[in-house]
Amino acid sequence: MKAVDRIEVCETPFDVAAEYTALQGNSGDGACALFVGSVRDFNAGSNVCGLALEHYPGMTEKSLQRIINDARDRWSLGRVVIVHRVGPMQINDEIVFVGVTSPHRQAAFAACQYIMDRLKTEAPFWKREVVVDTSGKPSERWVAARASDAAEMEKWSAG
Amino acid sequence: MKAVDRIEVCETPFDVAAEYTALQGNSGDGACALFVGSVRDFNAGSNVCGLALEHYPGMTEKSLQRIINDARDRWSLGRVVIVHRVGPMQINDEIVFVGVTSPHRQAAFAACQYIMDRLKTEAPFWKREVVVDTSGKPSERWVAARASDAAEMEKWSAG
Amino acid sequence: MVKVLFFARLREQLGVGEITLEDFSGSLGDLRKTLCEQHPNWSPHLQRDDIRMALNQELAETGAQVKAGDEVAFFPPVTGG
Amino acid sequence: MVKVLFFARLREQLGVGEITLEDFSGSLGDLRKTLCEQHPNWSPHLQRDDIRMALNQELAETGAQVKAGDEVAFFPPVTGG
Repeated sequence: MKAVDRIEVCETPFDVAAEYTALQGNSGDGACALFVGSVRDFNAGSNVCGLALEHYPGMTEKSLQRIINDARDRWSLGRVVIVHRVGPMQINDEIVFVGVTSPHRQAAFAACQYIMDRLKTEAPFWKREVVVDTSGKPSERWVAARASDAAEMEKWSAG
Repeated sequence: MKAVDRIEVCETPFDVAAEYTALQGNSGDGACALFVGSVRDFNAGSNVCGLALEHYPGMTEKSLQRIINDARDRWSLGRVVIVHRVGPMQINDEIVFVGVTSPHRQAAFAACQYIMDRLKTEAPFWKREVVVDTSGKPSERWVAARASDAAEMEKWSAG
Repeated sequence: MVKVLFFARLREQLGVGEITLEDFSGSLGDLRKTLCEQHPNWSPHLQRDDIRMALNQELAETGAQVKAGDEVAFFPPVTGG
Repeated sequence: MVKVLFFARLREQLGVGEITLEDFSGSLGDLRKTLCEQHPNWSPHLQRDDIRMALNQELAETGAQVKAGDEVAFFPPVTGG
Protein backbone atom coordinates (compact mmCIF):
# COMPACT_ATOMS: atom_id res chain seq x y z
CA MET A 1 0.00 0.00 0.00
CA LYS A 2 1.45 3.35 -1.02
CA ALA A 3 0.95 6.13 1.52
CA VAL A 4 0.49 9.44 -0.24
CA ASP A 5 -0.52 12.73 1.38
CA ARG A 6 -1.76 15.77 -0.44
CA ILE A 7 -2.05 19.04 1.51
CA GLU A 8 -3.08 22.21 -0.21
CA VAL A 9 -4.02 25.69 0.98
CA CYS A 10 -5.54 27.59 -1.93
CA GLU A 11 -6.86 31.07 -2.59
CA THR A 12 -9.19 30.03 -5.41
CA PRO A 13 -12.06 27.52 -5.54
CA PHE A 14 -11.02 23.88 -5.60
CA ASP A 15 -12.63 21.01 -7.51
CA VAL A 16 -14.11 18.23 -5.36
CA ALA A 17 -14.12 15.82 -8.32
CA ALA A 18 -10.41 16.40 -8.96
CA GLU A 19 -9.62 15.89 -5.27
CA TYR A 20 -11.60 12.64 -5.27
CA THR A 21 -9.57 11.52 -8.30
CA ALA A 22 -6.34 12.33 -6.42
CA LEU A 23 -7.41 9.76 -3.81
CA GLN A 24 -7.51 6.91 -6.34
CA GLY A 25 -4.69 4.53 -7.10
CA ASN A 26 -4.53 2.06 -4.19
CA SER A 27 -6.47 -0.93 -5.53
CA GLY A 28 -6.35 -2.55 -2.10
CA ASP A 29 -8.35 0.32 -0.60
CA GLY A 30 -12.04 -0.48 -0.94
CA ALA A 31 -13.18 2.36 1.31
CA CYS A 32 -13.06 6.10 0.78
CA ALA A 33 -14.54 8.59 3.27
CA LEU A 34 -14.85 12.25 2.35
CA PHE A 35 -15.92 15.43 4.06
CA VAL A 36 -16.66 18.75 2.41
CA GLY A 37 -17.39 21.89 4.41
CA SER A 38 -19.04 24.88 2.71
CA VAL A 39 -19.94 28.46 3.56
CA ARG A 40 -23.38 28.52 5.19
CA ASP A 41 -25.82 31.38 4.78
CA PHE A 42 -26.61 31.45 8.50
CA ASN A 43 -24.43 31.37 11.62
CA ALA A 44 -24.92 32.21 15.29
CA GLY A 45 -28.31 33.81 14.72
CA SER A 46 -27.40 36.03 11.75
CA ASN A 47 -27.73 35.93 7.99
CA VAL A 48 -24.31 35.60 6.46
CA CYS A 49 -23.54 37.01 3.02
CA GLY A 50 -19.81 36.42 2.76
CA LEU A 51 -16.72 35.09 4.45
CA ALA A 52 -12.97 35.62 4.45
CA LEU A 53 -10.43 33.17 5.82
CA GLU A 54 -7.11 34.25 7.29
CA HIS A 55 -4.36 31.71 7.99
CA TYR A 56 -0.78 31.41 9.20
CA PRO A 57 1.25 30.44 6.14
CA GLY A 58 3.84 27.81 6.94
CA MET A 59 2.34 26.76 10.26
CA THR A 60 -0.88 25.77 8.49
CA GLU A 61 0.84 23.17 6.33
CA LYS A 62 2.90 21.85 9.27
CA SER A 63 -0.20 21.58 11.40
CA LEU A 64 -2.13 19.65 8.74
CA GLN A 65 0.82 17.31 8.14
CA ARG A 66 1.07 16.58 11.85
CA ILE A 67 -2.65 15.79 11.99
CA ILE A 68 -2.31 13.38 9.05
CA ASN A 69 0.75 11.73 10.63
CA ASP A 70 -1.17 11.17 13.85
CA ALA A 71 -4.13 9.73 11.91
CA ARG A 72 -1.77 7.33 10.14
CA ASP A 73 -0.44 6.22 13.53
CA ARG A 74 -3.97 5.33 14.59
CA TRP A 75 -5.39 3.69 11.47
CA SER A 76 -4.20 1.83 8.39
CA LEU A 77 -4.72 4.44 5.68
CA GLY A 78 -3.94 4.60 1.98
CA ARG A 79 -4.17 8.11 0.59
CA VAL A 80 -5.06 11.25 2.50
CA VAL A 81 -6.00 14.60 0.96
CA ILE A 82 -6.66 17.87 2.81
CA VAL A 83 -7.50 20.99 0.83
CA HIS A 84 -8.40 24.24 2.59
CA ARG A 85 -9.45 27.47 0.97
CA VAL A 86 -8.32 30.88 2.30
CA GLY A 87 -9.18 34.48 1.35
CA PRO A 88 -12.60 35.86 0.40
CA MET A 89 -15.45 33.41 -0.30
CA GLN A 90 -19.11 33.40 -1.15
CA ILE A 91 -22.09 31.46 0.24
CA ASN A 92 -21.97 27.79 -0.81
CA ASP A 93 -18.27 27.97 -1.70
CA GLU A 94 -16.37 24.93 -0.53
CA ILE A 95 -13.99 25.73 2.36
CA VAL A 96 -12.47 22.40 3.21
CA PHE A 97 -12.07 18.93 1.69
CA VAL A 98 -10.81 15.94 3.64
CA GLY A 99 -10.51 12.56 1.91
CA VAL A 100 -9.15 9.28 3.25
CA THR A 101 -8.84 5.83 1.73
CA SER A 102 -8.36 2.59 3.60
CA PRO A 103 -8.94 -1.13 3.20
CA HIS A 104 -11.60 -0.79 5.91
CA ARG A 105 -14.56 1.55 6.01
CA GLN A 106 -14.49 2.01 9.80
CA ALA A 107 -10.88 3.23 9.57
CA ALA A 108 -11.73 5.55 6.66
CA PHE A 109 -14.70 7.08 8.52
CA ALA A 110 -12.84 7.41 11.82
CA ALA A 111 -9.73 8.97 10.26
CA CYS A 112 -11.77 11.44 8.19
CA GLN A 113 -13.71 12.57 11.26
CA TYR A 114 -10.56 12.68 13.41
CA ILE A 115 -8.78 14.88 10.86
CA MET A 116 -11.75 17.28 10.73
CA ASP A 117 -12.03 17.42 14.53
CA ARG A 118 -8.33 18.24 14.93
CA LEU A 119 -8.31 20.69 12.01
CA LYS A 120 -11.20 22.54 13.66
CA THR A 121 -9.38 22.89 16.96
CA GLU A 122 -5.72 23.38 16.05
CA ALA A 123 -5.04 24.31 12.40
CA PRO A 124 -4.36 28.08 12.26
CA PHE A 125 -7.32 29.35 10.23
CA TRP A 126 -9.65 32.18 11.28
CA LYS A 127 -13.02 33.03 9.74
CA ARG A 128 -14.31 36.56 9.39
CA GLU A 129 -17.88 36.77 8.18
CA VAL A 130 -20.03 39.51 6.69
CA VAL A 131 -23.46 39.47 8.31
CA VAL A 132 -26.57 41.53 7.57
CA ASP A 133 -28.91 42.71 10.29
CA THR A 134 -32.71 42.92 9.97
CA SER A 135 -32.44 46.34 8.30
CA GLY A 136 -30.14 44.80 5.69
CA LYS A 137 -27.07 46.65 6.90
CA PRO A 138 -23.86 44.62 6.49
CA SER A 139 -21.15 44.36 9.13
CA GLU A 140 -18.10 42.17 9.66
CA ARG A 141 -17.23 39.97 12.62
CA TRP A 142 -14.70 37.33 13.57
CA VAL A 143 -16.35 33.95 13.98
CA ALA A 144 -16.16 32.73 17.59
CA ALA A 145 -14.63 29.33 18.33
CA ARG A 146 -17.18 26.78 19.45
CA ALA A 147 -16.89 24.87 22.69
CA SER A 148 -18.51 21.89 20.94
CA ASP A 149 -15.48 21.58 18.64
CA ALA A 150 -13.15 21.27 21.62
CA ALA A 151 -15.53 18.76 23.19
CA GLU A 152 -15.46 16.65 20.01
CA MET A 153 -11.69 16.31 20.27
CA GLU A 154 -11.98 14.78 23.73
CA LYS A 155 -13.56 11.60 22.41
CA TRP A 156 -10.28 10.74 20.64
CA SER A 157 -8.29 10.76 23.86
CA ALA A 158 -10.92 8.82 25.83
CA GLY A 159 -10.13 5.55 24.00
CA MET B 1 -34.45 23.06 4.66
CA LYS B 2 -35.62 20.89 1.81
CA ALA B 3 -35.30 17.16 2.44
CA VAL B 4 -34.50 15.35 -0.79
CA ASP B 5 -33.60 11.68 -1.17
CA ARG B 6 -32.04 10.10 -4.20
CA ILE B 7 -31.86 6.31 -4.37
CA GLU B 8 -30.52 4.59 -7.44
CA VAL B 9 -29.60 1.02 -8.26
CA CYS B 10 -27.66 1.00 -11.53
CA GLU B 11 -26.13 -1.58 -13.84
CA THR B 12 -23.52 0.75 -15.30
CA PRO B 13 -20.74 2.83 -13.67
CA PHE B 14 -21.91 5.91 -11.80
CA ASP B 15 -20.19 9.29 -11.57
CA VAL B 16 -19.09 10.36 -8.08
CA ALA B 17 -18.79 14.01 -9.17
CA ALA B 18 -22.38 14.03 -10.47
CA GLU B 19 -23.64 12.43 -7.26
CA TYR B 20 -21.80 15.05 -5.21
CA THR B 21 -23.48 17.73 -7.32
CA ALA B 22 -26.87 16.13 -6.63
CA LEU B 23 -26.23 16.79 -2.92
CA GLN B 24 -25.93 20.55 -3.41
CA GLY B 25 -28.72 23.06 -3.03
CA ASN B 26 -29.32 23.49 0.71
CA SER B 27 -27.36 26.63 1.50
CA GLY B 28 -27.92 26.09 5.22
CA ASP B 29 -26.03 22.79 5.07
CA GLY B 30 -22.37 23.53 5.67
CA ALA B 31 -21.42 19.87 6.09
CA CYS B 32 -21.32 17.05 3.57
CA ALA B 33 -20.07 13.54 4.40
CA LEU B 34 -19.52 11.01 1.66
CA PHE B 35 -18.55 7.37 1.42
CA VAL B 36 -17.48 5.51 -1.70
CA GLY B 37 -16.90 1.75 -1.71
CA SER B 38 -14.94 0.16 -4.55
CA VAL B 39 -14.02 -3.33 -5.73
CA ARG B 40 -10.80 -4.39 -4.02
CA ASP B 41 -8.21 -6.66 -5.63
CA PHE B 42 -7.90 -8.81 -2.52
CA ASN B 43 -10.46 -10.38 -0.17
CA ALA B 44 -10.40 -13.13 2.43
CA GLY B 45 -6.91 -14.28 1.49
CA SER B 46 -7.36 -14.45 -2.29
CA ASN B 47 -6.57 -12.29 -5.29
CA VAL B 48 -9.79 -11.03 -6.79
CA CYS B 49 -10.06 -10.27 -10.50
CA GLY B 50 -13.76 -9.50 -10.86
CA LEU B 51 -17.08 -9.19 -9.08
CA ALA B 52 -20.78 -9.50 -9.83
CA LEU B 53 -23.54 -8.13 -7.65
CA GLU B 54 -26.99 -9.70 -7.46
CA HIS B 55 -29.88 -7.88 -5.80
CA TYR B 56 -33.61 -8.19 -5.06
CA PRO B 57 -35.27 -5.59 -7.30
CA GLY B 58 -38.06 -3.79 -5.48
CA MET B 59 -37.00 -4.81 -2.00
CA THR B 60 -33.62 -3.12 -2.50
CA GLU B 61 -35.14 0.32 -3.06
CA LYS B 62 -37.61 -0.15 -0.15
CA SER B 63 -34.81 -1.23 2.13
CA LEU B 64 -32.63 1.79 1.24
CA GLN B 65 -35.56 4.17 1.70
CA ARG B 66 -36.28 2.73 5.14
CA ILE B 67 -32.64 3.16 6.13
CA ILE B 68 -32.72 6.81 5.01
CA ASN B 69 -35.99 7.42 6.87
CA ASP B 70 -34.51 6.01 10.06
CA ALA B 71 -31.38 8.18 9.63
CA ARG B 72 -33.62 11.24 9.21
CA ASP B 73 -35.39 10.34 12.46
CA ARG B 74 -32.04 10.38 14.27
CA TRP B 75 -30.30 13.42 12.75
CA SER B 76 -31.19 16.70 11.12
CA LEU B 77 -30.26 16.02 7.50
CA GLY B 78 -30.57 17.97 4.28
CA ARG B 79 -30.05 15.82 1.20
CA VAL B 80 -29.29 12.12 1.13
CA VAL B 81 -28.04 10.16 -1.88
CA ILE B 82 -27.49 6.39 -2.10
CA VAL B 83 -26.29 4.87 -5.36
CA HIS B 84 -25.50 1.16 -5.60
CA ARG B 85 -24.13 -0.65 -8.60
CA VAL B 86 -25.30 -4.18 -9.55
CA GLY B 87 -24.19 -6.68 -12.21
CA PRO B 88 -20.65 -7.42 -13.36
CA MET B 89 -17.83 -5.12 -12.21
CA GLN B 90 -14.06 -4.79 -12.44
CA ILE B 91 -11.33 -4.04 -9.88
CA ASN B 92 -11.47 -0.39 -8.71
CA ASP B 93 -15.03 0.07 -10.01
CA GLU B 94 -17.18 2.02 -7.57
CA ILE B 95 -19.85 -0.16 -5.94
CA VAL B 96 -21.62 2.20 -3.56
CA PHE B 97 -21.93 5.94 -2.95
CA VAL B 98 -23.55 7.37 0.18
CA GLY B 99 -23.75 11.15 0.59
CA VAL B 100 -25.39 13.17 3.36
CA THR B 101 -25.63 16.90 3.98
CA SER B 102 -26.46 18.59 7.28
CA PRO B 103 -25.97 21.87 9.10
CA HIS B 104 -23.63 19.96 11.45
CA ARG B 105 -20.62 17.86 10.58
CA GLN B 106 -21.15 15.39 13.44
CA ALA B 107 -24.66 14.63 12.12
CA ALA B 108 -23.38 14.28 8.55
CA PHE B 109 -20.61 11.88 9.58
CA ALA B 110 -22.84 9.83 11.88
CA ALA B 111 -25.66 9.52 9.35
CA CYS B 112 -23.31 8.54 6.53
CA GLN B 113 -21.71 5.83 8.65
CA TYR B 114 -25.09 4.66 9.97
CA ILE B 115 -26.47 4.32 6.45
CA MET B 116 -23.42 2.30 5.36
CA ASP B 117 -23.60 0.05 8.44
CA ARG B 118 -27.28 -0.72 7.86
CA LEU B 119 -26.86 -1.12 4.11
CA LYS B 120 -24.12 -3.68 4.77
CA THR B 121 -26.32 -5.74 7.08
CA GLU B 122 -29.83 -5.51 5.60
CA ALA B 123 -30.02 -4.23 2.01
CA PRO B 124 -30.55 -7.25 -0.27
CA PHE B 125 -27.32 -7.29 -2.29
CA TRP B 126 -25.06 -10.30 -2.73
CA LYS B 127 -21.49 -10.29 -4.06
CA ARG B 128 -20.02 -13.09 -6.15
CA GLU B 129 -16.33 -12.73 -6.83
CA VAL B 130 -13.91 -14.25 -9.30
CA VAL B 131 -10.71 -15.24 -7.53
CA VAL B 132 -7.48 -16.67 -8.90
CA ASP B 133 -5.45 -19.27 -7.00
CA THR B 134 -1.63 -19.44 -6.90
CA SER B 135 -1.57 -21.32 -10.22
CA GLY B 136 -3.59 -18.50 -11.80
CA LYS B 137 -6.73 -20.59 -12.22
CA PRO B 138 -9.91 -18.51 -11.83
CA SER B 139 -12.95 -19.67 -9.85
CA GLU B 140 -16.11 -18.03 -8.56
CA ARG B 141 -17.40 -17.84 -5.02
CA TRP B 142 -20.12 -16.06 -3.07
CA VAL B 143 -18.67 -13.54 -0.67
CA ALA B 144 -19.33 -14.53 2.96
CA ALA B 145 -21.07 -12.07 5.27
CA ARG B 146 -18.77 -10.67 7.92
CA ALA B 147 -19.52 -10.88 11.62
CA SER B 148 -17.79 -7.48 12.02
CA ASP B 149 -20.52 -5.85 9.94
CA ALA B 150 -23.22 -7.15 12.27
CA ALA B 151 -21.14 -6.00 15.26
CA GLU B 152 -20.88 -2.50 13.79
CA MET B 153 -24.67 -2.22 13.75
CA GLU B 154 -24.86 -2.88 17.48
CA LYS B 155 -23.24 0.44 18.36
CA TRP B 156 -26.31 2.25 16.97
CA SER B 157 -28.69 0.52 19.37
CA ALA B 158 -26.39 0.91 22.39
CA GLY B 159 -27.11 4.63 22.56
CA MET C 1 -51.24 -18.04 -4.93
CA VAL C 2 -48.00 -17.07 -3.20
CA LYS C 3 -44.84 -16.12 -5.10
CA VAL C 4 -41.62 -17.45 -3.55
CA LEU C 5 -38.18 -16.11 -4.55
CA PHE C 6 -34.67 -17.39 -3.81
CA PHE C 7 -31.48 -15.36 -4.17
CA ALA C 8 -27.72 -15.73 -4.52
CA ARG C 9 -26.10 -18.91 -3.18
CA LEU C 10 -29.46 -20.28 -2.07
CA ARG C 11 -30.87 -19.83 -5.59
CA GLU C 12 -27.94 -21.81 -6.98
CA GLN C 13 -28.23 -24.54 -4.34
CA LEU C 14 -31.95 -25.06 -5.00
CA GLY C 15 -31.50 -24.67 -8.75
CA VAL C 16 -34.49 -22.32 -9.00
CA GLY C 17 -35.04 -18.58 -8.52
CA GLU C 18 -38.82 -18.40 -8.32
CA ILE C 19 -41.72 -20.76 -7.66
CA THR C 20 -45.41 -20.28 -6.90
CA LEU C 21 -47.43 -22.03 -4.21
CA GLU C 22 -51.16 -22.51 -4.84
CA ASP C 23 -53.63 -22.38 -1.95
CA PHE C 24 -51.11 -21.81 0.81
CA SER C 25 -52.08 -20.27 4.08
CA GLY C 26 -50.05 -20.12 7.30
CA SER C 27 -46.93 -18.52 8.66
CA LEU C 28 -43.57 -17.99 6.98
CA GLY C 29 -42.25 -20.86 9.09
CA ASP C 30 -45.08 -23.10 7.84
CA LEU C 31 -44.30 -22.09 4.27
CA ARG C 32 -40.66 -23.08 4.67
CA LYS C 33 -41.73 -26.40 6.18
CA THR C 34 -44.10 -27.04 3.26
CA LEU C 35 -41.30 -26.34 0.76
CA CYS C 36 -38.95 -28.75 2.57
CA GLU C 37 -41.63 -31.47 2.57
CA GLN C 38 -42.19 -31.01 -1.17
CA HIS C 39 -38.44 -30.91 -1.87
CA PRO C 40 -36.54 -32.91 0.78
CA ASN C 41 -33.18 -32.04 -0.82
CA TRP C 42 -33.84 -28.32 -0.16
CA SER C 43 -34.00 -28.82 3.57
CA PRO C 44 -30.27 -28.50 4.44
CA HIS C 45 -30.07 -25.24 2.50
CA LEU C 46 -33.42 -23.66 3.35
CA GLN C 47 -33.30 -24.54 7.06
CA ARG C 48 -29.88 -23.02 7.73
CA ASP C 49 -29.88 -20.67 10.70
CA ASP C 50 -28.44 -17.80 8.67
CA ILE C 51 -31.12 -17.85 5.93
CA ARG C 52 -33.16 -14.66 6.06
CA MET C 53 -36.76 -14.18 4.98
CA ALA C 54 -38.73 -11.32 3.50
CA LEU C 55 -42.50 -10.91 3.19
CA ASN C 56 -43.66 -8.44 0.56
CA GLN C 57 -40.13 -7.07 0.29
CA GLU C 58 -39.69 -6.39 3.99
CA LEU C 59 -37.53 -8.50 6.32
CA ALA C 60 -39.80 -10.82 8.33
CA GLU C 61 -39.63 -13.54 10.99
CA THR C 62 -41.00 -17.10 10.93
CA GLY C 63 -44.21 -16.07 12.72
CA ALA C 64 -45.34 -13.61 10.00
CA GLN C 65 -48.64 -14.63 8.35
CA VAL C 66 -48.65 -15.24 4.60
CA LYS C 67 -51.81 -14.71 2.53
CA ALA C 68 -52.79 -15.10 -1.12
CA GLY C 69 -51.04 -12.58 -3.37
CA ASP C 70 -48.04 -12.19 -1.08
CA GLU C 71 -44.42 -12.30 -2.19
CA VAL C 72 -42.02 -14.27 -0.02
CA ALA C 73 -38.23 -14.43 -0.39
CA PHE C 74 -35.46 -16.55 1.13
CA PHE C 75 -31.83 -15.52 0.91
CA PRO C 76 -28.40 -15.81 2.56
CA PRO C 77 -26.90 -12.96 4.63
CA VAL C 78 -26.48 -9.87 2.49
CA THR C 79 -23.02 -8.76 1.33
CA GLY C 80 -23.53 -5.47 -0.51
CA GLY C 81 -21.84 -2.14 -0.09
CA MET D 1 16.26 38.85 16.93
CA VAL D 2 12.88 37.18 17.44
CA LYS D 3 10.02 37.58 14.95
CA VAL D 4 6.59 37.93 16.58
CA LEU D 5 3.37 37.50 14.60
CA PHE D 6 -0.26 38.30 15.49
CA PHE D 7 -3.27 36.94 13.68
CA ALA D 8 -6.97 37.55 13.12
CA ARG D 9 -8.89 39.51 15.80
CA LEU D 10 -5.72 39.92 17.88
CA ARG D 11 -3.87 41.45 14.91
CA GLU D 12 -6.70 43.96 14.52
CA GLN D 13 -6.83 44.75 18.24
CA LEU D 14 -3.09 45.41 18.44
CA GLY D 15 -3.07 47.17 15.09
CA VAL D 16 0.00 45.27 13.93
CA GLY D 17 0.64 41.88 12.31
CA GLU D 18 4.39 41.49 12.84
CA ILE D 19 7.09 42.96 15.04
CA THR D 20 10.66 42.01 15.87
CA LEU D 21 12.28 41.90 19.28
CA GLU D 22 16.00 42.51 19.50
CA ASP D 23 18.11 40.73 22.08
CA PHE D 24 15.29 38.81 23.74
CA SER D 25 15.91 35.67 25.71
CA GLY D 26 13.53 33.85 28.03
CA SER D 27 10.33 31.84 27.88
CA LEU D 28 7.22 32.46 25.76
CA GLY D 29 5.56 33.72 28.93
CA ASP D 30 8.43 36.17 29.51
CA LEU D 31 8.13 37.33 25.90
CA ARG D 32 4.43 38.07 26.36
CA LYS D 33 5.17 39.96 29.59
CA THR D 34 7.86 42.03 27.81
CA LEU D 35 5.42 42.95 25.03
CA CYS D 36 2.78 44.02 27.56
CA GLU D 37 5.32 46.16 29.39
CA GLN D 38 6.36 47.85 26.15
CA HIS D 39 2.71 48.29 25.05
CA PRO D 40 0.43 48.55 28.09
CA ASN D 41 -2.67 48.84 25.91
CA TRP D 42 -1.95 45.36 24.45
CA SER D 43 -2.26 43.70 27.82
CA PRO D 44 -6.05 43.07 27.91
CA HIS D 45 -5.90 41.46 24.46
CA LEU D 46 -2.61 39.56 24.69
CA GLN D 47 -3.21 38.25 28.23
CA ARG D 48 -6.61 36.73 27.52
CA ASP D 49 -6.87 33.12 28.65
CA ASP D 50 -7.93 31.93 25.23
CA ILE D 51 -4.97 33.39 23.32
CA ARG D 52 -2.84 30.60 21.89
CA MET D 53 0.89 30.67 21.18
CA ALA D 54 3.13 29.04 18.61
CA LEU D 55 6.92 28.74 18.60
CA ASN D 56 8.50 28.11 15.21
CA GLN D 57 5.09 27.25 13.79
CA GLU D 58 4.22 24.63 16.41
CA LEU D 59 1.70 25.16 19.21
CA ALA D 60 3.60 25.89 22.43
CA GLU D 61 3.01 26.68 26.10
CA THR D 62 4.22 29.60 28.21
CA GLY D 63 7.24 27.64 29.49
CA ALA D 64 8.80 27.09 26.05
CA GLN D 65 12.23 28.74 25.67
CA VAL D 66 12.65 31.32 22.92
CA LYS D 67 16.05 31.91 21.32
CA ALA D 68 17.46 34.23 18.65
CA GLY D 69 16.10 33.49 15.18
CA ASP D 70 12.86 31.97 16.48
CA GLU D 71 9.41 32.81 15.17
CA VAL D 72 6.70 33.33 17.77
CA ALA D 73 2.99 33.80 17.09
CA PHE D 74 -0.03 34.83 19.19
CA PHE D 75 -3.56 34.21 17.98
CA PRO D 76 -7.16 33.67 19.09
CA PRO D 77 -8.78 30.20 19.04
CA VAL D 78 -8.83 28.84 15.51
CA THR D 79 -12.08 28.70 13.50
CA GLY D 80 -11.23 26.97 10.21
CA GLY D 81 -12.88 24.00 8.52
